[in-house]
Amino acid sequence: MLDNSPFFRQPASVTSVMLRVLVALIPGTAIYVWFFGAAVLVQIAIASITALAAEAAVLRLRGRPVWMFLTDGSALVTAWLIALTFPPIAPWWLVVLGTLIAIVVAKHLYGGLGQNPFNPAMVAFCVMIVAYPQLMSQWPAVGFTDFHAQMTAIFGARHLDAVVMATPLDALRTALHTPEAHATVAGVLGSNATFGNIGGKGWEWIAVGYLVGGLWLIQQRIITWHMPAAFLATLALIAGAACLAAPERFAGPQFHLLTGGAMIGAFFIVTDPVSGATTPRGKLIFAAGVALITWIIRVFGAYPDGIAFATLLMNMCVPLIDMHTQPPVFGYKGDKGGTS
Amino acid sequence: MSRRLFSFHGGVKPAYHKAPSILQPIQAAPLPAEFVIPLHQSIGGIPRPTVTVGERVRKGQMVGAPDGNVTSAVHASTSGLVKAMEMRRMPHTSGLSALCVILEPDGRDEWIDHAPVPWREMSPNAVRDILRDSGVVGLGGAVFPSYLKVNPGKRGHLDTLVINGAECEPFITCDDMQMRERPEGVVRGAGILRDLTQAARVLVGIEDNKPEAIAAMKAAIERTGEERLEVVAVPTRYPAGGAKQLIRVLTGIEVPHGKRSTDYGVQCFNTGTAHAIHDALELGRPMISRIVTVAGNVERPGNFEVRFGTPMRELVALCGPKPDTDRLIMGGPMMGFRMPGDEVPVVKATNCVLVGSPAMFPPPPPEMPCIRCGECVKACPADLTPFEMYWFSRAKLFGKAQEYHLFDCIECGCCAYVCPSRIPLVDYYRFAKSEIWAREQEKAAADQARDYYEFRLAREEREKQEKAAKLAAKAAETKAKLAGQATADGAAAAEDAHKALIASAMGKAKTQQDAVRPRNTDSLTPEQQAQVAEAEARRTANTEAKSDA
Amino acid sequence: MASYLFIILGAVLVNNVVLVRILGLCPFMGVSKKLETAVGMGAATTFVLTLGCGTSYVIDSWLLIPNNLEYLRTLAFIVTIAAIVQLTELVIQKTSPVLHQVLGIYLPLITTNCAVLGIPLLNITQKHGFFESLLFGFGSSLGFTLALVLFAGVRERLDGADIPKNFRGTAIGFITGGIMSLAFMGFAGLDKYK
Amino acid sequence: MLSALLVMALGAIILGGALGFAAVKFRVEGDPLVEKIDSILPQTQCGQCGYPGCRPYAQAIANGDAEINCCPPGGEDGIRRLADLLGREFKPLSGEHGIEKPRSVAVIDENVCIGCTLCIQACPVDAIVGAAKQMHTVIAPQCTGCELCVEPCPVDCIAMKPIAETVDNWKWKYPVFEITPRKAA
Repeated sequence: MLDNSPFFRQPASVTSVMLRVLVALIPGTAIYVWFFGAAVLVQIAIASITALAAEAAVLRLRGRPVWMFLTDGSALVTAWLIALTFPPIAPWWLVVLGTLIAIVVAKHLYGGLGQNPFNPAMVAFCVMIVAYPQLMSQWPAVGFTDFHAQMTAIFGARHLDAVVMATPLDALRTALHTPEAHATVAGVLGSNATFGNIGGKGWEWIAVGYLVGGLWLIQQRIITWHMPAAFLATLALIAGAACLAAPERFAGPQFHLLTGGAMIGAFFIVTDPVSGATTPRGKLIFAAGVALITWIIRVFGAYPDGIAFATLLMNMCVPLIDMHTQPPVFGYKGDKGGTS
Repeated sequence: MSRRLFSFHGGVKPAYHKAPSILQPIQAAPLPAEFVIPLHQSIGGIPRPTVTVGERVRKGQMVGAPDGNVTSAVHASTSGLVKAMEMRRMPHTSGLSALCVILEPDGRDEWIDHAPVPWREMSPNAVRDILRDSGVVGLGGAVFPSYLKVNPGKRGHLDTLVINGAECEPFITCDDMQMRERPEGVVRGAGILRDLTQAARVLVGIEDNKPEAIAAMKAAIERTGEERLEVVAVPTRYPAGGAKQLIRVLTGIEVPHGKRSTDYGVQCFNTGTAHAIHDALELGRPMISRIVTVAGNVERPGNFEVRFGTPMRELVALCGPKPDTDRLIMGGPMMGFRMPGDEVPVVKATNCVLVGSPAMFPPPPPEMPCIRCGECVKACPADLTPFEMYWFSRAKLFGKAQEYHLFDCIECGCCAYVCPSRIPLVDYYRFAKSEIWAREQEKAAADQARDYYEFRLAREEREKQEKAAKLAAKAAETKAKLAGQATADGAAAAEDAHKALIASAMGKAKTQQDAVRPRNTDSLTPEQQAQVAEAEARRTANTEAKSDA
Repeated sequence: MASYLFIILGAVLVNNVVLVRILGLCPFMGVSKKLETAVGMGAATTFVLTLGCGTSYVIDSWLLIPNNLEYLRTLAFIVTIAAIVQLTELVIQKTSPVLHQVLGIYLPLITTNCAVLGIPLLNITQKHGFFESLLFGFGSSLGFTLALVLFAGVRERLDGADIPKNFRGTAIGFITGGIMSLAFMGFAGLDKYK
Repeated sequence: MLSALLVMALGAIILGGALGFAAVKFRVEGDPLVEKIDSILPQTQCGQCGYPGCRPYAQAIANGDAEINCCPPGGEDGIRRLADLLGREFKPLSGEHGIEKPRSVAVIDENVCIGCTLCIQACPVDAIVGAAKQMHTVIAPQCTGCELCVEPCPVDCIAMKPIAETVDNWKWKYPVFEITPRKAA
């Protein structure tokens, strides 16, 4: 029986942390549903059920207490992130497969909650976009909220070519990467229906939703300001500098910040404490690194968005970052390298 | 009068629960049926018993004499009969036993002869010896022998002497009550410490949730007229009463782990220790009691002046424990230790006996895995990364845990207090620390064994060589002898051969002489014998004369 | 100048020798249990590979091609590399016995590290000049070191993780390597964008 | 064909020369690794590993002649640290060399001892004092618990006693919990 000091504990639990993360996702999700239809909610349901079932199965297989870990909420957070980053009209099996990979491979093979070195949702995203690049980059056109058609897309076999569109990031990249088109950023952004006023039609408002939720998380002291700030600032700085240097080739910071997964990434993906850096300096380095790689992949790479790859790449560096950014301990703050 | 205060990182603000135990004044705990006085009550060597079973002792008589460099004496808590010296359960989490003096009070409570110590006229070393023999140890909980700390350090003087009256742990009010009721003793003791350590100033740090104690101490300073003494209210935040944290708050100095604070010009004593030093020097009384808070699951919590060796059961009985009581905790809820039973004695480290019940301290909820949320990092007053230390301690990768400064951890419990996964982090650190210590001891033992073994090998080798040398010498001798015989007629060494020749010739002559000597010399009369002797002497003389010639 | 930078960056990130080309997996799995040895192995491989690329270029263009002996390439390269590895081993044994012991079998195995033969051969097929060969060799071995060090860092942390019994050790190592490889696929296409 | 042979021969000569030079230049004297291995071994000098003492065993490990799991007094922990140092796989203690026992010290029954000095000669660390026909005794803190003295004693007066746990050498236990949530009773 455990009975040593401290005998007192603050009432806090992993469940409450995870639940508050879910709450913070609500504004962004709501706006997402507004623009892309109830299919988003269906995907969340598919991912959540798969995640919980997979979690329960693995826990049972490993002989761990099922109920305790099922109710910690971490699987739900992973499931929501998968549902929100996968296309809303992705076939159901894509989401199920992704969630299984996230929960079984990326999380439980490493020992489960708290032990995975890689962000499970992002592992799922990367596996899926490498395996099914086509399916993973088909978004419904903004405002296409016909529930029946969406359901056919998710559960049926028919494709919805007429209403499928690339994301703004994807469209811009494809246009710029096609040498014959002689496209410029301004030209592409002005011409295409996908692009809204700032970041892409609808997308900018979703980003604002995530921003609101994220700020609330900071206020709740679930996450610290370091990661979102470093991520957004780095992304804005690089994009801004590139845009100033060659405005016809590089989109500006407002586009990069308000489109794709930048906001959900800044507040909900890079801030994952398990797979991210944990020291204050480490957090800044980590998030800045993710932003840099994201921008590189977005602009020069072959994939529509780089946040997932960038997160995994920086996840790898976390042990080294943490090791080398340990703050000085009590009594050694004055002297440099005072680690005895 | 506002002093610039510093802040330490982290800390928590638990519910304090101090109010119930300060309603009553300090009471003297009655004499128990028997005292169980453990010999080992302080850090360092185990005192040597100085009494025998059946001996009558008086109150304050030394029962355990200091033994070794770091050690402290132990005294009889009252007058009475030494009933036994035996192993009794210690107030220690392990529940193991150690040697105790069992004292049966005679009820007379007679003091040994004692008188104030003229410490001002004595050399510092003599004063330290008195403190050691008076059994004064730190009463804040660490029970480090105080005489070793009453030391101005390498520089010959201290900048700041800190008197720790912060008392940051929930429930505990013994220092608070002592400062309220007996501030003069504390202030005088602080004055003595100031003079002994040559401190430029003395700061008494008291958490600002004890305004009465602050007022009482200020008044006492005015009354006693002690100089360079100042009471400083420090913000209430656990663990402000940690020695290092309080030094940091009052002076801004951080004393790293493993360094002497005197090297940084500061030293820290608990208020209770200051009072005990006052008693030891100004009254000449050894330390036989202390103030103990009894709080928690009792009807009438309060503070008691308790003699060491009083079983906790009898102390708790004074306060009316509630029926659902299931445990006693020595110390506070953050750093205290669960007692193996209620018969264990109050010792010098006992600042509080916390009575617990399942309702009061519910069994911890199941431990979840660490999610690296960083709450513990925010709470750690030693600026550590607790979850990394936990991660490696749990996996028994002790080297790695040490790389994350495991030994800088003061086990304050803040990390475990805030952990959303409810991990008993401190248990892992204690486990890792004691494993590492055990390993270091094993390593030292192994190194020593290697030395012994190598010495033995060297010795055996030497003995072998010596034996061989002896044998060789003997062999050479025999060889020489043999060689000598063999070369008797040889001309290799002419002179030697000549001498040998003479020797052998003489030998031959002797045999011949012996042969020609008359054999009728047996059974002679004394006269004949005398004649023979005369003749022999003549012959010898003749022979000598001949050979001389 | 920029093209040289692209050779190095391309070799380190885009076509990382371990994670994208999947060459040299034995040391990647074998010597990545501790960060310290990973750094040592990385340094040794960097030395061998850079030197090997230079030497093999020299041998190829001065000895083999003039004599129409291209068919001896693999043989000649292997022999040269083996000699360089032997040399490195002797030097390491002298300078750092513990590293030598820890690298153990993997040090002589640099000889059979496919990366060490693969990169010089890639140099030939990609028609790199002498300096480019050196840079490519250096960049590739940097990529190898990077992958090895990152992997070792992750594995050191995994030492403390509660990994299911059947997956401990090499199994989870391969899974981790797979995820790392997946992440490096994110750089795909970067080298086409010059 | 000839040129191929020539080229390969030339290469062989140059490389062989370089290697030969290096072998002489970088010759390693002694083996510092033995020291490191020896410092992990428990120095009981008990010989259970089959080597006459800890250092010979260390030497054998360094040479690759011995497995790392032959030292019962060092236990699992010792094997783990050896595996760590040498980069070898951890192996459980090999049964043929003995089993891991709690640390013990030898105790001589002083009523039975006849003073034969055989145990004194057997003790590798000189932890037994006494003289011929005099009673012997063990210096407990010096005793490594190797048991080498038990066998030679003609009257079987030496026993191994595990070191008792005291308040001072007590160790905090590894925190173990019930994983399943407790039912409210």
